[in-house]
Amino acid sequence: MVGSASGMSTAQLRPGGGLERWAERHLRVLMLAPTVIILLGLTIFPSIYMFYAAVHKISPNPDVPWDFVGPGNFVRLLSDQQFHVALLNTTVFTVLAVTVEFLLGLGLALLLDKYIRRLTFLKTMLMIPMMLPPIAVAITWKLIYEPQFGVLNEIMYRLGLPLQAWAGDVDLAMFSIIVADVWQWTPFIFLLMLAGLASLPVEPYEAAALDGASSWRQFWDLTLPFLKPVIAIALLLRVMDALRLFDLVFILTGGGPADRTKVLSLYIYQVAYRFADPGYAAAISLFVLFVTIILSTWFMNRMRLAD
Amino acid sequence: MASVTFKKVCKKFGEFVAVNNFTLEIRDKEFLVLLGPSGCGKTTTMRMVAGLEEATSGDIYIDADRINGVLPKYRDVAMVFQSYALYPHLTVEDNIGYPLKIRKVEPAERKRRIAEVARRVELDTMLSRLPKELSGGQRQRVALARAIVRTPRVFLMDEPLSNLDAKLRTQMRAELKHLQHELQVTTIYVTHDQIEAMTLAHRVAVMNKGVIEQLGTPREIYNDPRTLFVAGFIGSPPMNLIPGEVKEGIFNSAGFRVGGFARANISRAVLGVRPEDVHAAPVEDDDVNLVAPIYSVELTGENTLVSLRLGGQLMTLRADKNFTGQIDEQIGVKVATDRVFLYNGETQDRVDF
Amino acid sequence: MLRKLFFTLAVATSVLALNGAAWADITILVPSGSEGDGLRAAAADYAKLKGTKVEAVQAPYANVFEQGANAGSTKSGVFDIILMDDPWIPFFAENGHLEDLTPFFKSAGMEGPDSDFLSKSLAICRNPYNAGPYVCLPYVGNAQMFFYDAAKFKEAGVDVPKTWDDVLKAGKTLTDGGGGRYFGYVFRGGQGNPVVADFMPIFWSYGADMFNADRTKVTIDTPEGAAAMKTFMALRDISPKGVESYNANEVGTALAAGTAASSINWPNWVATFEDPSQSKMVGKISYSPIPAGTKPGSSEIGHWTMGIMSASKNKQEAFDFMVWATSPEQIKISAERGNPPVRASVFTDPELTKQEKFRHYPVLMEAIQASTPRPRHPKWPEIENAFGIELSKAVAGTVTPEEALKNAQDAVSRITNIY
Amino acid sequence: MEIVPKIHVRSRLREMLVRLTAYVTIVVALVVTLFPIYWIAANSFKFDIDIFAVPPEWVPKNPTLKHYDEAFIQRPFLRYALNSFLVAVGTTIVSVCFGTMAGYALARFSYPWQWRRQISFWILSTRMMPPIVSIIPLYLFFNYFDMLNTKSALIIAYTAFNLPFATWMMKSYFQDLPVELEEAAMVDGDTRWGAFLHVALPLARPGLAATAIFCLIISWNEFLLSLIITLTEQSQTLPIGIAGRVTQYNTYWGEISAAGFMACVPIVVFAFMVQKHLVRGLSLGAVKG
Repeated sequence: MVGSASGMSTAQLRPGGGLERWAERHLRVLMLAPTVIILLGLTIFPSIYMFYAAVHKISPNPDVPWDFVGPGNFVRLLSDQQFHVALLNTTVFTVLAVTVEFLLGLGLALLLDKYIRRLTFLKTMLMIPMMLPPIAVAITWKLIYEPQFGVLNEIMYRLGLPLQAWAGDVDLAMFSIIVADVWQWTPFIFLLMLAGLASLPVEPYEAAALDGASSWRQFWDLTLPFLKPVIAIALLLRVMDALRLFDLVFILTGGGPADRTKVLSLYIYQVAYRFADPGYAAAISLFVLFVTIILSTWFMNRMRLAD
Repeated sequence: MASVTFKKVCKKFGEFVAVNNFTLEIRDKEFLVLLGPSGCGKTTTMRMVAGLEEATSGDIYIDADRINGVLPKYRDVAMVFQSYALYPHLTVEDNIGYPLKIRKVEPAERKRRIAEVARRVELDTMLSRLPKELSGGQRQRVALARAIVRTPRVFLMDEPLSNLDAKLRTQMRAELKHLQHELQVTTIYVTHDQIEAMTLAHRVAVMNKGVIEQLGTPREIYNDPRTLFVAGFIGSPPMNLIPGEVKEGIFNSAGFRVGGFARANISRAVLGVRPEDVHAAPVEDDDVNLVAPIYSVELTGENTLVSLRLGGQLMTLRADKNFTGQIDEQIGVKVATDRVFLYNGETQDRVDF
Repeated sequence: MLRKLFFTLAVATSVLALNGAAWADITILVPSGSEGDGLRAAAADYAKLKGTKVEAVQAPYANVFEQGANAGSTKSGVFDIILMDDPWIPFFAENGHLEDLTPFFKSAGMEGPDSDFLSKSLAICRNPYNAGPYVCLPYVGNAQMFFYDAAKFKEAGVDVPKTWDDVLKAGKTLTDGGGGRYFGYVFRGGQGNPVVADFMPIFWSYGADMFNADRTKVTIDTPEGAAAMKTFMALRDISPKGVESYNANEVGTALAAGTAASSINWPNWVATFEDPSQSKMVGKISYSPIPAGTKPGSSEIGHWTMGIMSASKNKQEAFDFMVWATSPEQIKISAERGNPPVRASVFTDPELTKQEKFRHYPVLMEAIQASTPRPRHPKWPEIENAFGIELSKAVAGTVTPEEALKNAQDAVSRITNIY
Repeated sequence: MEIVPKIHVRSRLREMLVRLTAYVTIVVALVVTLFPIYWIAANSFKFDIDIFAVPPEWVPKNPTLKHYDEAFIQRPFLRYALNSFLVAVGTTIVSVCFGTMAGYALARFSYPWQWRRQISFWILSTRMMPPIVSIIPLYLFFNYFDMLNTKSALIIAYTAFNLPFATWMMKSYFQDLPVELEEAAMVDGDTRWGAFLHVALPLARPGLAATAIFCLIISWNEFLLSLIITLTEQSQTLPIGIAGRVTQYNTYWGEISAAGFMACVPIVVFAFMVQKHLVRGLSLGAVKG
């Protein structure tokens, strides 16, 4: 009827050109291939290099051949106190910073969701910190923490509290780094949580309200389970980034005072470039990579993130 | 226009066999309904025609052309999805015109045909709206319009009415039937709703577990259900299926006795009888098949559905709307013996005499 | 949409392709600071003069060593010349990253650098120290000086601080009277290079050194070392809270803003102290050589020197440039651009010394001539790091000074394999 | 009869309290969030001496553009910004293009032997490699191909970190889009690829926007890789330029503040441009992980 004039209603079972057919057949491979090839290229080569380097003693002198030391570099990890310190600091930083960011981000999202859902502008304002170059963040906070001229000590002074050295104080240095990191990355968690909350279904809440569940129970029984996948991915991304913290420490404290803020990336950087010992640096890196992958595999399987 | 033929088609998803050795010929201009419960393979069968799934083995033809492995775009079929699958980012006009645009139909011609189709489905005033601004029934019409804007060789409809409310569904059902009649396009229609199947189809293929249980006109299916599954699936309220035993040609189940099965002996038998073929009778009649207490009485308007307790289960009969029996009252039952079906409980097949 | 994306992609790639690396005739790695800026300006002059394109690659100071070492150990010829902080020279020289300059001098008909260079400046350019062949030429002549607010010191009863005891005495008075907002002394306590750089002069003032003369012993944990440490801790006590993270900048700012009375620092700060847009203390800061301990004070030398990378493909051109850039005329121009010279003739050039901003030149020259280099060792960066950690711990008070010295002794022994 | 209004009043009071808390929190959060940014901006307009004033100058008393002149006229910060821009845009385009295709493939197609799951996991796990780990081999690699100090090298290196993220985000987004739409397009006469282009991509626009802004942020701000790979102002990016103003003897706070502040501006502007997609683009993307 309608299409009688078009001439396309007649048999058209020509299977298309050979190329089109081939492309369609192999689309699942073709679409995945660029990514897989790029990532293979960019990870396989470094990985092989790393494994190879980790079992050698590499002199900074390019004319000295690499000296095979077997597991020597890994054995060194056991007795290297600086490595232990860095491992401990990284762990402390990751656990504390991510926990605080998560609690703050989730809390703010729960409290404010209803009130700023439509205030996109305000939301974006609150997102700004995570968009800034960490290097600029580090420098800003360095100025704020500055013991003599910094804003923070001025506030302490006005409030009649004892002045602190912040990033320069043994006990407060890690805390200062964490505060700067929390300032920058809580918005990220906040954003993800808002996104999660925005997609919550309404009905279960109405049902729960009718059943007389308190807000607390609703949060515990509904919101949290619904948000679980978002929370999981947020935590995973944050932990992965926290483990590789570099810029903040590099600028704010340089690892001091008294080694209290020396984190693994900084230590690897020092070993590889300052001490020009890439073999040992590769061994540390492998260790870090290994731990990260084990942890995240466990986490992703538990949270069923790869499905 | 076109016939669709399945020859020994199988579809496996991993270990799971969705469609098993499926053979069927759908005639030109026929309205064929694939009916079955969810997971019976009816949608998979249809999607194989569309080219959205590939058959694991066997052949599918449209007319004389084998279409296995042919890209969907070259099959010249149109499909209406259960969720309508309207493109949310396109207006009604662009949604309807999409198949034409893909086929590079001239804009002027495209416009003309969109307008024509839109008028036909009464959407001509809504062309510039987005799908989210339409009601459910209107969306359904857009989906329909998109399918008919080009005249495909085959229409495929995947439960197109299931998202509508009851009243709209009845109305759209009629429109669909009329439309198909007018367009004269071979149509495959998938549904789990036996009323839709009965009302729309030229022929119904009842599917279960990947195979066709019975193929026939709605009347054949209703009057002559060949398997236990078909018997139970078709009809509302469903056919009474009473398990029991046949001894010496007499079916017996908890005091319910029906004779006339020659001299057969079946230890696990199921007797089927439709509620309208069961009649209430005074208790004292000699030839009642059963005397039992009334479990419930439901007036539907044109008649009364009466349920009786029979052993551990219920038996339903359709009585006159003026039926006056009370719950727990004893009542006699007569079945129309020429309208009962006996099934072998083991093979699930009908036992004929 | 995707078509647009691909179009953009194509444009972007072509822009990038057009922007591929175009290397100059000579490439020099310099830190991005005043010394880098100076050499950059000189490079531009040289290009104009000789038509040789010289590019100064500026890396952040904290990354220059890493960049150089990376290029050296991968035999990458990206840099022809590297401007090095002097303690790095042994590392680069002994790992074969630097070219021996002797043949170049020979073919130019020279014995070596002329004697107008300060002898201490030349000494560090030879590897081993003051004995081996030249591997680089000095360009920026730095040595630490002692900066103090003479008026405040006078108030506190010390006219001219000659010894660390003087500094301590005046400093304590000033800190006690400062109410937590003014301090008698301030130093670089930041872990790593900073704290080591500010401790070494004190260390030497008490007759201590890191190794004994023939390098058979590490001599950190000695009575001399302990005496230096004692003074260092006393200085810490009169310094502001937070020196644990201070670098040259914080120390200089403290003096410029008038919140601290004295410090060791690099001479570059003279210009800042005398610039009214950056300083409240214009004309009020005095300079002197490093105060004495039990021995005469010795400044720490901190020169920037130019060496030729072994992997360079333009060594002769590089050498010609270096000779040109370190000639008396060029060193003078460099001095005018704010980098301390390395030549006696420039230090004493009346055209310069009569200017206010060069009034510290006599003191600086004296400081350089009385300076000590940081221990020459190819593993200096690692030694500095280990020593820096222990000093930082001592400053922060997480270990006692005695433990710090002992740990430092152990750590340095382990790194250098000298027990 | 008495109890009902009582409950009513109490819950209204509570609602008001919650509302008040929320508004106070918003104000506090805004102040805490924006103050450091204000502070860096304020400092960029002060003379050096005023940056260190005690007590601090909350508002610049003698505003000056000196540091902007120093950074953007006298020093090549404009050039750094251009480099950052090209690298960020290049990385984003490459990552989003390929990541979208890969994400789509992983969301829609089936692969034998659980490969879908394995590949998904592997792609995400490549993001776990600390950048510090791959720097030496990348340096060797780029040195070998004579690509050190090129923007292309930076784009390649950044792609390694952004591609997994983009793939993952887009995969989640496509998984949440109903597959029928693409099937409808195919039955309507499109190829699978056509259905992806004409139907899936336009619908994934919020996801694309959110992914793009994350890629932009990450590559605009990256420091460590750029520190090693780039050498001259031909390819050095803004963070390197900023770090370069922390010199051995001095830290040029004014210039750093000016450059740091200007480094924030483009990203923030872009964020405001795509803000409506930001939460939406993530909401679908993140919820199902």
